[in-house]
Amino acid sequence: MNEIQVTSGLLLAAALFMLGLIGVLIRRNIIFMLVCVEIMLNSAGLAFIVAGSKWTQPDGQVMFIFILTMAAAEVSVGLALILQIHHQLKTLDGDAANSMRG
Amino acid sequence: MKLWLIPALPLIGSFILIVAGSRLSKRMVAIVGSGSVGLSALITLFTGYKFISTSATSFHYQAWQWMDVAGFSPAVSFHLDALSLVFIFVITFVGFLIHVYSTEFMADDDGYARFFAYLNLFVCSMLTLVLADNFALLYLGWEGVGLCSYLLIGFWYTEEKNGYAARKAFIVTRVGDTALAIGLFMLFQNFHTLNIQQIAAQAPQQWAVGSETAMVISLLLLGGAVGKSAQLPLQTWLPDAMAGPSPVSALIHAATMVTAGVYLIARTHAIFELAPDALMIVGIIGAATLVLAGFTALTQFDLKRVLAYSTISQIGYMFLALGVSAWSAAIFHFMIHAFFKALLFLAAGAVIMALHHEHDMYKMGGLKKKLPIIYWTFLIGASSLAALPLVTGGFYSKDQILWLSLAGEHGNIWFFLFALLGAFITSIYTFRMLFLTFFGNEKTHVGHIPGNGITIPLLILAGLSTIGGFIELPHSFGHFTVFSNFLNPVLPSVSVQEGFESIEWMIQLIAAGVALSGVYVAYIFYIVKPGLSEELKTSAADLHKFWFNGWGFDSLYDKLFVKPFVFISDINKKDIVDLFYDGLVWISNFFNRIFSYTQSGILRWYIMGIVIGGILLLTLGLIKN
Amino acid sequence: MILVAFIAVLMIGGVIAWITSQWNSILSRWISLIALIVNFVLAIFIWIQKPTIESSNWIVQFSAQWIPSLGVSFSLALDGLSLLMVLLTFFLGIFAVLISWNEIQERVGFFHFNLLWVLAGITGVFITMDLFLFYFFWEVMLIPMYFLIGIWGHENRRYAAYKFFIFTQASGLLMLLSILGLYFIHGRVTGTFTFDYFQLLNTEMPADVARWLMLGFLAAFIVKLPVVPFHTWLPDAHSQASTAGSLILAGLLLKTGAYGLIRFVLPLFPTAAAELAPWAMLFGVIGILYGASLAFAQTDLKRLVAYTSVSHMGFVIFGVFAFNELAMQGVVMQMITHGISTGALFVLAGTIYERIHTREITSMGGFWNKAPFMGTIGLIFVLASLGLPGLGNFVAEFLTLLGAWQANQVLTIFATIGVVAATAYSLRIMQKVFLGNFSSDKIVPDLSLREKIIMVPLVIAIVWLGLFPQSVMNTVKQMISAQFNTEQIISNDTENENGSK
Amino acid sequence: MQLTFYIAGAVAIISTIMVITRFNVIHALLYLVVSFMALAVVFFILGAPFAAALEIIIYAGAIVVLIIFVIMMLNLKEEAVDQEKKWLTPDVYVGPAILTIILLSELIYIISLGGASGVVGQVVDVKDVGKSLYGPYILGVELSGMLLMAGIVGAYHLGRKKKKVVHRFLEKIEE
Amino acid sequence: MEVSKINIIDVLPGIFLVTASLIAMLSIAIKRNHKLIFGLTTISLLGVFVYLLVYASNHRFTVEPLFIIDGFGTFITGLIVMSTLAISLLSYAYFEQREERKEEYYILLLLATLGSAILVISKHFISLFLGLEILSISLYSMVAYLRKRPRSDEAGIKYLILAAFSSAFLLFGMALVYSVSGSMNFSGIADYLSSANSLPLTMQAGFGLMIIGIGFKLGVVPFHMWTPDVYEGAPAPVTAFIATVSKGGMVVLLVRFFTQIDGFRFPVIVLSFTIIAIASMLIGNFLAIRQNNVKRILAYSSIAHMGYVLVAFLAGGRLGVEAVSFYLVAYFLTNIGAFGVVSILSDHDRDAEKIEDYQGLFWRHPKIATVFTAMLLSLAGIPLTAGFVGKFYLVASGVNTQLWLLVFVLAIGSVIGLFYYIKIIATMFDKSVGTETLALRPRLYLINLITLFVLSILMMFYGIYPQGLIERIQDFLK
Repeated sequence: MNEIQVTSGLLLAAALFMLGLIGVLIRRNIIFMLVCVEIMLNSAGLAFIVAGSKWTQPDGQVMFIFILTMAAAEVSVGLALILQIHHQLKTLDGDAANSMRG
Repeated sequence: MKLWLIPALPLIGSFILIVAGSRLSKRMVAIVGSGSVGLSALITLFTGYKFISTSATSFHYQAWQWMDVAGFSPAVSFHLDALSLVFIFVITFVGFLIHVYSTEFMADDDGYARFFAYLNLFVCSMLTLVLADNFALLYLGWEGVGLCSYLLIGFWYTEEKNGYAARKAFIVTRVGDTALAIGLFMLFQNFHTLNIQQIAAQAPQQWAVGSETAMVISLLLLGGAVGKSAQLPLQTWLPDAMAGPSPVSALIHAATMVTAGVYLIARTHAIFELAPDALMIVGIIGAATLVLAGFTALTQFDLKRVLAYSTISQIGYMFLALGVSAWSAAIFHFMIHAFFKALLFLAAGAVIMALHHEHDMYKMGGLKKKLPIIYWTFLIGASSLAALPLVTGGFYSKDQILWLSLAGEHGNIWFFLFALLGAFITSIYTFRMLFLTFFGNEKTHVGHIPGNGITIPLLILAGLSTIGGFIELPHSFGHFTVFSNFLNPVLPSVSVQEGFESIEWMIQLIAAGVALSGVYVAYIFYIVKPGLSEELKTSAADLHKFWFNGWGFDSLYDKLFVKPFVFISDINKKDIVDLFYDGLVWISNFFNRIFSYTQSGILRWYIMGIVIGGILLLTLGLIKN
Repeated sequence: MILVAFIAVLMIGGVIAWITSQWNSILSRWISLIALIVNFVLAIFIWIQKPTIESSNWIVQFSAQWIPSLGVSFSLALDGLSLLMVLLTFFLGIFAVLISWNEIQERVGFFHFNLLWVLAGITGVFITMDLFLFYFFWEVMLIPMYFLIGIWGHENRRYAAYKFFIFTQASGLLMLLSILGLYFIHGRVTGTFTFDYFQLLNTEMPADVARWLMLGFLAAFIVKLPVVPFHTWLPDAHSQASTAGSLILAGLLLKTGAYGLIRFVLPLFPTAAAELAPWAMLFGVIGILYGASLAFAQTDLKRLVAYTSVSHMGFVIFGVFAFNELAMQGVVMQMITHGISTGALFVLAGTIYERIHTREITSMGGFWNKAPFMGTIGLIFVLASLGLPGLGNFVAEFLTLLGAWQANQVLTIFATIGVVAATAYSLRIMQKVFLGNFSSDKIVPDLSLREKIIMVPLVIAIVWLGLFPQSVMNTVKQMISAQFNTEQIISNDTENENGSK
Repeated sequence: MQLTFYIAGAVAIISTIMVITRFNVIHALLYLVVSFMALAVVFFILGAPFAAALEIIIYAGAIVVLIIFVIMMLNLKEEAVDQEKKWLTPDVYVGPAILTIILLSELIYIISLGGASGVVGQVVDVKDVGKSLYGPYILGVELSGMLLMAGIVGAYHLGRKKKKVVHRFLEKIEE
Repeated sequence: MEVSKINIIDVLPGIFLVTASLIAMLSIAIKRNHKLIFGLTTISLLGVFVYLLVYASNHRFTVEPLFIIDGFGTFITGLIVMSTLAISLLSYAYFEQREERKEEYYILLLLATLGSAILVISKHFISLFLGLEILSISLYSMVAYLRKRPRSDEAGIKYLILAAFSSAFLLFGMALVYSVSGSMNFSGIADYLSSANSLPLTMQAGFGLMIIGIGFKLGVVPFHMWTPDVYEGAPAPVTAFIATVSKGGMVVLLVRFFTQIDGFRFPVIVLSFTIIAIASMLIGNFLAIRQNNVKRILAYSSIAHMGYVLVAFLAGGRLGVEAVSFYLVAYFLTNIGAFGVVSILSDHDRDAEKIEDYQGLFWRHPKIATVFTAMLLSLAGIPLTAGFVGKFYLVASGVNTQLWLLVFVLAIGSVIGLFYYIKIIATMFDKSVGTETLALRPRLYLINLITLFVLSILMMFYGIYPQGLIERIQDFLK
């Protein structure tokens, strides 16, 4: 009974994913949103590693690395944008950025 | 064979007047207008002579094939037999006389050319109607005369009420025409042709007497006839039609067009004879109409309206005659009626013109001296209308109807009594009219003294309405039957019920007595004791009003058909169906608003949307699995 | 090739007219006039020269590859019906150009471009024998028509144009679905995927499928026709369009619906159509009476005339679904005569509008006094509209009713009552516009020479059709009797009986 | 082994909960680092030591630091924390929380029943990963380079200091 | 496994794009020159296209394990490259009028194109993901490229958060699929599925989550909400890019993935897509009818159009793929044309997005108005335009597989769509007011006009004579 079930790993990933999701939903601060999206991406990476581990393939980890890359790139662009927005609107309120609607 | 020229000449005349009328001088217009009809009349004479001299049963001429579709192949072709000969004779001659009359009567009118154009077109249509060898062409003429009637009633179009009268005439007759059209559809369905002769020949073979189809078709044809001839229940248009110029009333609304119904029934007598019940209805309609219209005529004060109601009443006689299968009697009365009624209308027109368009009889009077020729001719016409015995044409024609309504094979005592009552009323209102107009004191100054153009046609017509009666004399009077013999190849003669031959002279005596007593009553009321009629009027005011308004038919129809139609049309002016499509637009906009609400521009909202979408997708998967 | 020429002349003419208008707007008028006259003469030429129509239905045929991979060909053919419709198109087209001679003063080139392209689309609809191409032309005619209404229309043009466009498009899409359904069913059954009309005839399919497919076609046609309750685009479009637009709408565009019924619905789905017949006839009658009632209530002259169209077109669907040769001949006649008479009434309304700048009949009256020529013309077309014998419309309506009587007597009675209603609304035009007292504050000159040139041929045409309709009927006879083989036998019998004249 | 996994998992979950509920961004980020580290442990247990290392180096090291840099650049003050307090009210989070719980329970149901059974824990070491990366997935690596380039170019363009920022802002107010 | 020489030739288009972007970046480092970069971009794009034109064939081969290069992919790659070329032609004038630094845009444009091109040839989750992310990350910056505009930033951050968010879903879904199937290769998944009797629940959930990611990129309901905001905020040429290249790439991927795994065996998936398609067609159109911002109208219309495409996608089969291909061509041409008009009319202050900006356009700039009219009519699916044939094709494929409900909704959607297309057209032809007092004073560049002209000619040509293109597509799909 020292083995870890795949389902446990996936459930952990799912739980983290949902926490990230709830974070995106409830936080109005754009930085928080960005962070929570990172959590979601990370948990997706966890899921890949669980799956890769199940099949004893390196592919899961490879995917995780690419996710990592993407997360880094995304965060950098996102932060640059946040800087911009802070300059423009003097706030980081996601709800405030609603000049386009209808 | 110049048959086609008879209708074509007036048509050409009309065409010339329409196209070039405004550029022609009045003289030229008169020449073209009356000349074309005159020529037509001449050709009619010539044709009639040839017809009689060759003792042919019919002449036939086909101008061209009108249509030819799937067995429906009416041609523009004319068929002349004794019946149509009588009709074209009356149409062209009376028509010509009225044209001549009009050249003077209308001389001061702006629409001189237009008037003659319409009149010519009318003559053409009427001739087409009676000469048509098939029902389709007959229908063309039928509608054509309706059109001309419309145009001529509304001739003085600047008066709005004339336009309405014209429209009423057209629409009411069209109701009848609809019935006629449906009758034609049924005829075609049964015979696969609309050729009148073929149908007449086939009908007795195809149907037994009393056949239901024959009955229905007869009634539908009757519907057409009733509309055109202003019989119950479609009589309401004719009095209003008096809005037209007097020659129009004379020609169209007295002499010719309104008798088209009589012609139609006579023409299709083969079908009607297969449907005795329908014939009975014809008779009933005739009897009822003649009495109803007579009573109404009693109460009118407008000279022309009296004549209009009298026309309705007289056509009622014709219908009565048709109803008892007294075909030639009906046609005989038609002819005589055409003469004297045209005469009366023309004379009345002359009176009205002389009195500056005064229509009210109570404002006339004493014209006997001022307008002697008019008076005398009017007197002749009136006597004929009242059927004063022996010397008037009307006596002979009406007497025959009275006699056959009792003694004819389909006759009965009720018809006779109605006819008798009608005759009595007729002579009352006729002489009331005469007394009021020409006797007593002068109430309006006479302006225009009629010239030759007016008097000569009057004289000729007076002559005709006197002499005309002598071509058909009853048994008791020498039994001279040129007219019915002449018509015999087309219209079967009527057989008299047994036992009645002997009392014919009695009937004649009664009829003569009734007519004369009517004159006497009128004399009492309007010459001897002028106040009496007023008393009567006030004592029975409601009845008077009821009769005056033509037994309330107008208001009844108004409430029953016109008002509801106009009401429904008006409330639905904006088209209720459109609401449905507006509703669709509204729904679209509603959806738009709802969905637009989701596009709030708020980021978290959009994320929520995605999450909800995800939940839905997963739930769907769970449910379906 | 002559069929291609019909379309090409119009399309190219349209483009040239547009281009030349940059320099000279009169020139573009002349160009479009000439293009139409050329086509009209060509069509007349075919009519006169046509080989004996008894031999084959099809007078001229043309076919070329277009999108072979989808089974679409550029296939045109002309039979009697098409020929008549094409003749009518060019005939009315000429007057559409003439009537806009003075009325249209801005964007003349673009106007004529649109005008000619509408006509090209209509011509295409009438002569194409490929369902894809048919749909193609069906839609092609909408856009220019949209512009004709939307740019040169009256005050409420935008709404009207919208409505017109969306109604016709929506129904057209349903037709597209049906066309495709037919295409695939035929393809599955026979293995050849084609849009060719002749091959798609007699496609075997289950009854309920046929019913649905037919409804798709029907949708497009009854909206165009229009049948109540799909008619509400028509009064708006007709009354808001410029005179030429109304003329084309009433005279031609509605006819495409009728044409579609005859050409496609009946031959492609004979049994399904037969099942539907009583209902279709019922809707025809409703249309006749409802349109008449609405026409009677209108005070806008063009709107009034528009509703008369609804009423008159009721006869078309009524007759089409009577399923016999008589009614069908009546329908064809109705298409032509309605085109002429209603077109003429719209032209008349346009000329009146040019004079007094209103379409309200309450502010008209007594025009006969000042403009007797106009009055006479008006009278003639009013009479045509109420179905007076001697004018073309009578022949049409009489034949339709006569034929329909054999199919359904109760409904025919009601349809015939519609004629009375027609009298009521038609005479109302006469009464309100030409009769009555002339109010002196308006200047109403009589028709000008140009307007006479438009009106007189129309009058001649309507009278000619009323008195000598046989030449027209002969043209379509072959086509119609091919559709009603069974009826032919009956009619032969009666012809023998009638023949002895 | 199993116990370690569950403990690490629990730490990850708890610290993540802390991340999303903190009002102060820096605090949240620190919890985030904890969460990442716990995950690194999980990775290790799952037999992915390379991934575990990267998790710490890149996520906890690079990314979080980057975020902190930006926060410092923005110079967020105490008001920001108050602001966060104001924003995070029950009416904001109840709805989303319910939605998420629905989604989570669905996922839990699916994952626990849905046939992804099996055991994990077999080590796939750096060598295998490296072989795989520079073997079949070499083009992927190249592409990830392009990905980073896009990110860098974008960040460079967007993050460049603007000269007329204040002016623009005022302009916006004037509107 | 070594990368062999033949493989390099196979992926040459990609290498070409990569090189071009690298050179562009280097040249910026040396000297900024808008014209130069622009020229470089267009030439390289043209080069790729010519290469594809000359060497491409319907020969089908794979570059294991990531890519599959077949006729379909090649065709769409060509389409994407040409579209980018057209967009870059339009971009030049657009950015020339703006004071921003312009050069980086082209790097991003090339990279985004690369991402899209990778999407269409990928046969593996990794390449799918990488292609998607290259595309997305380039787009984040492109959307927010005009820093002068607050809306641009707003759109950028919205797009970024949402795209990353949906990417997370996609990734999680892929992970679930991978955990069940043991392969990230499409063919591997297909193998697994063909051996499995039914769809395992986890896998189904994985597909479900993937659909979220894909659906987001396509902008279909209910993942569509970003579309109007991003369309509105992004610079007009970028909007054109998002509307066409970005979505097109995803459509192809979707088709490829689900065709390969034969996902239509599973009613759940079909049902999901059916609901999505219907919702997109209806809601997209409904949203647009009272909209007064042209870019937003086009955004909503694109939602609906993606719904239409899903009809053909669901129809599947050869005809379905043909329909999708043809429709994409028509849709690309039309949308680039439409946004081209928007960008050409924009001045340096703002984009020409208000409907009032188009008031009476026909009387001011008849040529541009005519082009726009043609494009709108094509979107509406009116004959003589490629959009008509495209829609016809879609309906045909739907009818062929008897998706009556879908085609019926398609028809209804098209009708609702007429409302707003016509609204814009009517506004352009309405001469009544506002012709003098115009806020926008765009500078018209010849190059733009020529591009638009060529686009409309092509659009009309394919509308009148689609045979050539159809043959081409059929050729490639063999």
